[in-house]
Amino acid sequence: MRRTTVLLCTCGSTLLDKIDFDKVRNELSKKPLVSRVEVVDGLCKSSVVKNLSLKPSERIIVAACSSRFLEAVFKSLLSISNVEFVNIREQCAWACENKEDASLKTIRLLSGSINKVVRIGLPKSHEDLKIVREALVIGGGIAGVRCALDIADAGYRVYLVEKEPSLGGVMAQLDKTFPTLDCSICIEGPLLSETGRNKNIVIIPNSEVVSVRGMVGDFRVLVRVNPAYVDPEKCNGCGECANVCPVYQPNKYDVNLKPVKAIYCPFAQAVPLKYVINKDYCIECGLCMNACTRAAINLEDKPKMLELNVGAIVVAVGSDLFDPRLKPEYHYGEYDNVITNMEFERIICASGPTGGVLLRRDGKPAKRVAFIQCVGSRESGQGIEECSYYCCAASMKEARLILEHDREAKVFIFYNELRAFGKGWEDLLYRRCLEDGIVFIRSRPSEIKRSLNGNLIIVYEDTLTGKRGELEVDIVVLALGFKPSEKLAKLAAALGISVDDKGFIEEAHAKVKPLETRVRGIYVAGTCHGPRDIVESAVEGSAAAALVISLFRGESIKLPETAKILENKCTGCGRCILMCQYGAIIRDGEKIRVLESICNGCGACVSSCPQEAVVLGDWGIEQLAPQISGMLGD
Amino acid sequence: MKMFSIREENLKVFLRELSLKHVLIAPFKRDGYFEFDVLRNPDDFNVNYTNTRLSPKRFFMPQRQLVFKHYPRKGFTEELKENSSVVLFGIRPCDASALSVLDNVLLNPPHKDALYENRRKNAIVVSLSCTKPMTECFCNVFETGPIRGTGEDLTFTHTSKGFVVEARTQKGIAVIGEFGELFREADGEMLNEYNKLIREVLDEMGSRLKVDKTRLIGIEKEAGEEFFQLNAQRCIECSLCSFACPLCYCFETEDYWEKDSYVRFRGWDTCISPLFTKMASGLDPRVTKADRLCHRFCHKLSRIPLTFNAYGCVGCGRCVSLCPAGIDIREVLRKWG
Amino acid sequence: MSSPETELRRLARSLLEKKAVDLVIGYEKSEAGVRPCFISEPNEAERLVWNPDCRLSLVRYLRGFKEKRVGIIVKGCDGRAIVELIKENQLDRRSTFIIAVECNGVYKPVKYGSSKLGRQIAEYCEKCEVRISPIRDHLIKSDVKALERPSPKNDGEPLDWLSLFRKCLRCMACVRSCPFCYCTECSIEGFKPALVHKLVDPVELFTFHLTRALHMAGRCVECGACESSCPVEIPLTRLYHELNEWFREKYGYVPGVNLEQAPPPLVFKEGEKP
Amino acid sequence: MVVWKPKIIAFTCWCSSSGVDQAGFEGFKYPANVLTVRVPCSAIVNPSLVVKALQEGADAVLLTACKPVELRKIAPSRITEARVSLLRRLLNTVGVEEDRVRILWISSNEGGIFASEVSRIVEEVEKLGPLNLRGKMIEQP
Repeated sequence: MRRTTVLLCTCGSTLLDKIDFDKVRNELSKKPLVSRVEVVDGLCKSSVVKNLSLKPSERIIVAACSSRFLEAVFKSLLSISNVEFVNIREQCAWACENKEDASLKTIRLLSGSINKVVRIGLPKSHEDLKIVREALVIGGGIAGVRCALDIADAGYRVYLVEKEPSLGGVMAQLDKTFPTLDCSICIEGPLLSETGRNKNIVIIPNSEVVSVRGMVGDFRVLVRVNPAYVDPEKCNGCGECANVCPVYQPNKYDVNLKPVKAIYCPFAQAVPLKYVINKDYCIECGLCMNACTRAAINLEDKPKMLELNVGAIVVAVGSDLFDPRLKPEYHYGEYDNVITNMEFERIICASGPTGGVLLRRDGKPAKRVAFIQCVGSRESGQGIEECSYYCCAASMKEARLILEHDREAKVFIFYNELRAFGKGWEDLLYRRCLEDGIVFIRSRPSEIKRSLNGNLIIVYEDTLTGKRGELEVDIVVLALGFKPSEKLAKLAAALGISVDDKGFIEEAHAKVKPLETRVRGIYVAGTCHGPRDIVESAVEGSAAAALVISLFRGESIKLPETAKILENKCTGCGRCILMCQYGAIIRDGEKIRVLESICNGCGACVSSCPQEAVVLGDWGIEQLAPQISGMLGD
Repeated sequence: MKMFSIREENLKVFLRELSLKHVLIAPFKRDGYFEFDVLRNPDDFNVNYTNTRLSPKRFFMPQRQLVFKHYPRKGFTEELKENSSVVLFGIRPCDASALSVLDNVLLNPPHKDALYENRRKNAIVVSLSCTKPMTECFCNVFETGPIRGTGEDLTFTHTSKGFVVEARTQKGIAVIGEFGELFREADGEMLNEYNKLIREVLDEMGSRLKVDKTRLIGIEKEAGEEFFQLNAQRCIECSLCSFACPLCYCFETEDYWEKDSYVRFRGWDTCISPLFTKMASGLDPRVTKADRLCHRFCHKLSRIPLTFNAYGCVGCGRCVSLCPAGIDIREVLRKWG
Repeated sequence: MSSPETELRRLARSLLEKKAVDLVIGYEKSEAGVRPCFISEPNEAERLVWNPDCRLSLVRYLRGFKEKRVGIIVKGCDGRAIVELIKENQLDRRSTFIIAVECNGVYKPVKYGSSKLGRQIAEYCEKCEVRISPIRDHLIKSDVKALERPSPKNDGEPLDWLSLFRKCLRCMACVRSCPFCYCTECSIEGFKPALVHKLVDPVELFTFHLTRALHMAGRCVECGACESSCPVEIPLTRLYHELNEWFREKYGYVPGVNLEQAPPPLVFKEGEKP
Repeated sequence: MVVWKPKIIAFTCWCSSSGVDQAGFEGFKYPANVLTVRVPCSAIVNPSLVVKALQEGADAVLLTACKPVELRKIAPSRITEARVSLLRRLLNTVGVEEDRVRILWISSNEGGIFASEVSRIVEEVEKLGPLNLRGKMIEQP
């Protein structure tokens, strides 16, 4: 029979005048199943514990201070699983009025624990998970690229899945970055090519994640690689094919403002620098095939499915922007000169459709430009209710770019609250804007009208003065807020992670686990979990990489206790599914299954099962009911 | 044995006297039906009671009783408390006969059941004959009623002129002696009425069910019979038939520990339960419901008779009436008897 | 117009003849009243009866015939039980042919030693609002008028439940007759003596009945199978009804009336008053 | 004469259990007849266990849990809240005072609240008197 030992700690003899240890020892010795009762001094000292010569098979009840202090001592010294901790210091000695009460309470609590510990089975053989030390980063924007590079630099293989033909994301489309007005692609370009060169990074462009199985340390990810119709192994990016291609298409990279051939490379700094064919426009004339000296083009290319086995996943897919058509009062898409800030970035960029000259659509130079802030953010109904973070700084940057190109230009910014909180935003952006004579008007304009000469008239009420006004300008730039796409929700569903009420990916905990999701081993970085700027996205990319690396550094993962379903008992009624707030229990055919990587171990399922077919550690009725009986049995 | 009589109005006096000297248990109405319990007020007793819904076996074989305690540092203590003498008044002859079968099974050396004996040895069983048997009753089949059973110390029979009292055992005679002033010898007129009553009631019951008991021994061979399969479909495996039965005596034990001792309890079990014959190895000689149902009838109608020379059924009709699924032992009797 | 019983027999016969079902579960006459019967031959259909003694819910028998196509005769409450069982993934709707019979209430059972005179409608039928199964393949209308329902009595008057529990024998008839007690290991049967011991300690009857009530809460369709099987006549349905009321008040959920309505998770939304 | 003192079982979740520790640490005294059962989360407490505790002789049962608003969308203690409400309805029906089962919102740093709430509850339970289910279930009236 397994022995049951009770260890009573006097806490450096300080508890001797609070608890009558002799009485406790006598009472406990009378109990069935108790083989040994020891009163010792200082169980927190490892030498004291070692002297007790406890055996791994023993059931041990430790009556001492809070288990938060002692658990570690016992776990590190002994491989004993059946240890029950009873807090006789904080909960008895220190909380009771007198010695008699404290002793009685000690006896009662211990009687309960004795009853409980004998109901705990033999130590379970804890099978640790082996980790696949390879990571998947979904999304090749700045967050994803930064993350992939950091993981790769630590020596682990990274798969970088990007839905577009090239890495780069939004940052690659920007002209300059705020607040320093550095050239955007000049900063990102080197990072991209470093990523392309890195031996540990496998870039998978034109691809999307379809489904994920498995759990932390061992995910199986199914990726669909869409056809590029050009073999990337053979293509050397010479561009001969594009030269002969007779068809033009709008370039997505240039926000559809500049034409490009149907076989194209999105931009000069693209990584990988390979050509692809847009089948929506290709007429399959075959000219490119003739031109290609390396026979890289295959018009019959089919989508391929790829299964990746990775230990961790970082989601850095970014976010969409608000669709300004939803605000009819601004007439976007109807009035040519109402443009979005992304379109503005391409127009003002030297490599853009106008070669960097700000022109109206009718070709006249734009002399008066207005920015309208918070389009699709900070309002209920359309868009998102929160601040989109980047747009005040972005519009101020863009305003200054206009003045850099044309000192005579007049720029107006319609704002609600100007938020210039980042490093250098106040001095390098806002102050300089004021110095440059950019006009800030506190207003959310009610309408944009068009005059006969094609000029735009902004109708607004200045909320500082209360005066209504109309302002005639050449171009209106709408500063769009973030808006998570439906695609993001689909991806989240495939990954098993949750999205918040705005549609962004939800963190495991907003404060202390900001980059972890509800699925262990899946992390999030960048704008897909809320509005951010480039800096924050890069920070999060690096931070997520650090989490992945620390996961990979460990030998194996100690999973927290999760619920388990006893299949021979389970009837499949599904009450546990109904109860689980984490969505960690699913119906899998006839069976019910716990997704261990999602389970948080709260036990709502355990108590919902009428026949205790769900178990979680030693917290079932089988253990707790005897514990209560023991406590009350006097 | 000798026949006595007691006047109707003296019955209450007798009961009051009895309750002063003994623990008097008698049926009285509670929540709409009659149940045995300690009779504190003799006025609660109604001569025209119908038989109790639950059998009186629980006074000798409680549903759960302590067998022993074991203290870690002291050893065993057997829990045989001396019981004060119990008088079970107003038991029906069928239930009294069931007690005699139980005596046969449980008090036969060498397998004497000390716990049963302890409760049974001082008990006095006084029956009151059924003059209006219920529709479920078939005690005539096993000759366990309706007027006289086999386990009583005294048999009271209600006639128009009072009660005819038959002393059946020495214990019974002693009771008559104890309360001599209330009893007198039965006169001829009363005995005539008594004998007529016996005939009438037996005739009435005999017309309901006639069984050739000698053939019942053969049921065992019919175990695979469709009859049991059909009834097994119906059976919901509650243990009501066994719990209500006045002589189902199967028990099980349960050991556990309490505050300062290990304890063993024993209590009623039922062969209808799928766990009854299930062994730790997983082997179960009676896997199907039909097996178990057949076993129940075989045991009562063929095995107990072969071993103890008495039938395991006394025809009280409780299982017939209470079974939620309408399984009826009378069908078995008709089919094989 | 033919009586429900005749219609029932005709339907059962044709179902069996057409081999639309393997088996019809219904009621037949027995010496002591009415009992469940299982009919697989067309000519046996004549045994079927329908009267106010057909009280035991037949739904609990369905789990014994998972592999077969079963025709089952259901009252309103039994139909509700089927609805709940489908929601709990215990029943294949496609292999069950539901013969709904309009129910006008059933009689309280006459048990050993109680008077047979003056048959009374069962108490739970007095409260019943669903007399026809909400889910059905065939409906048989009743030709008799509803049993007289005395105006609900005793409702305000609380019962002494503890003394009712005290009478309990723990024979498990309530559990065994219940359509919803399909657990492989009943937690209150005492296999693992954590909540209640195998041998009944009278004080544990409190835990036994309260646990059962908690397990029935929001599921019980108040068919009265437990109550009518109980040898000591504990009005369990009334207890479970009280908890169903809680579910109705908090979540607007009534078990068994709507197949589309998922059972509510036992959670209070933020701001809701417990 | 032995003065009757109510026995109270308190199921404490991980967080509130460290709140209870804090109460002792800060020197708050509260009645010794409150016995704590530590569980990972209040949602794991099967209502049957509460019933069992009453049956075994507890005069009242407390469940201490994290207040739901502290958490975000996910709050298993809301399950506890609903269960306690259901259980109180049940107890009320069978004639046991519903105030014998309560939920207390205690987080890790609310030891003081625990001590004062528990003291108040003990007083209230003293007013209710002993539950004595064993007596009610076994002895005849």
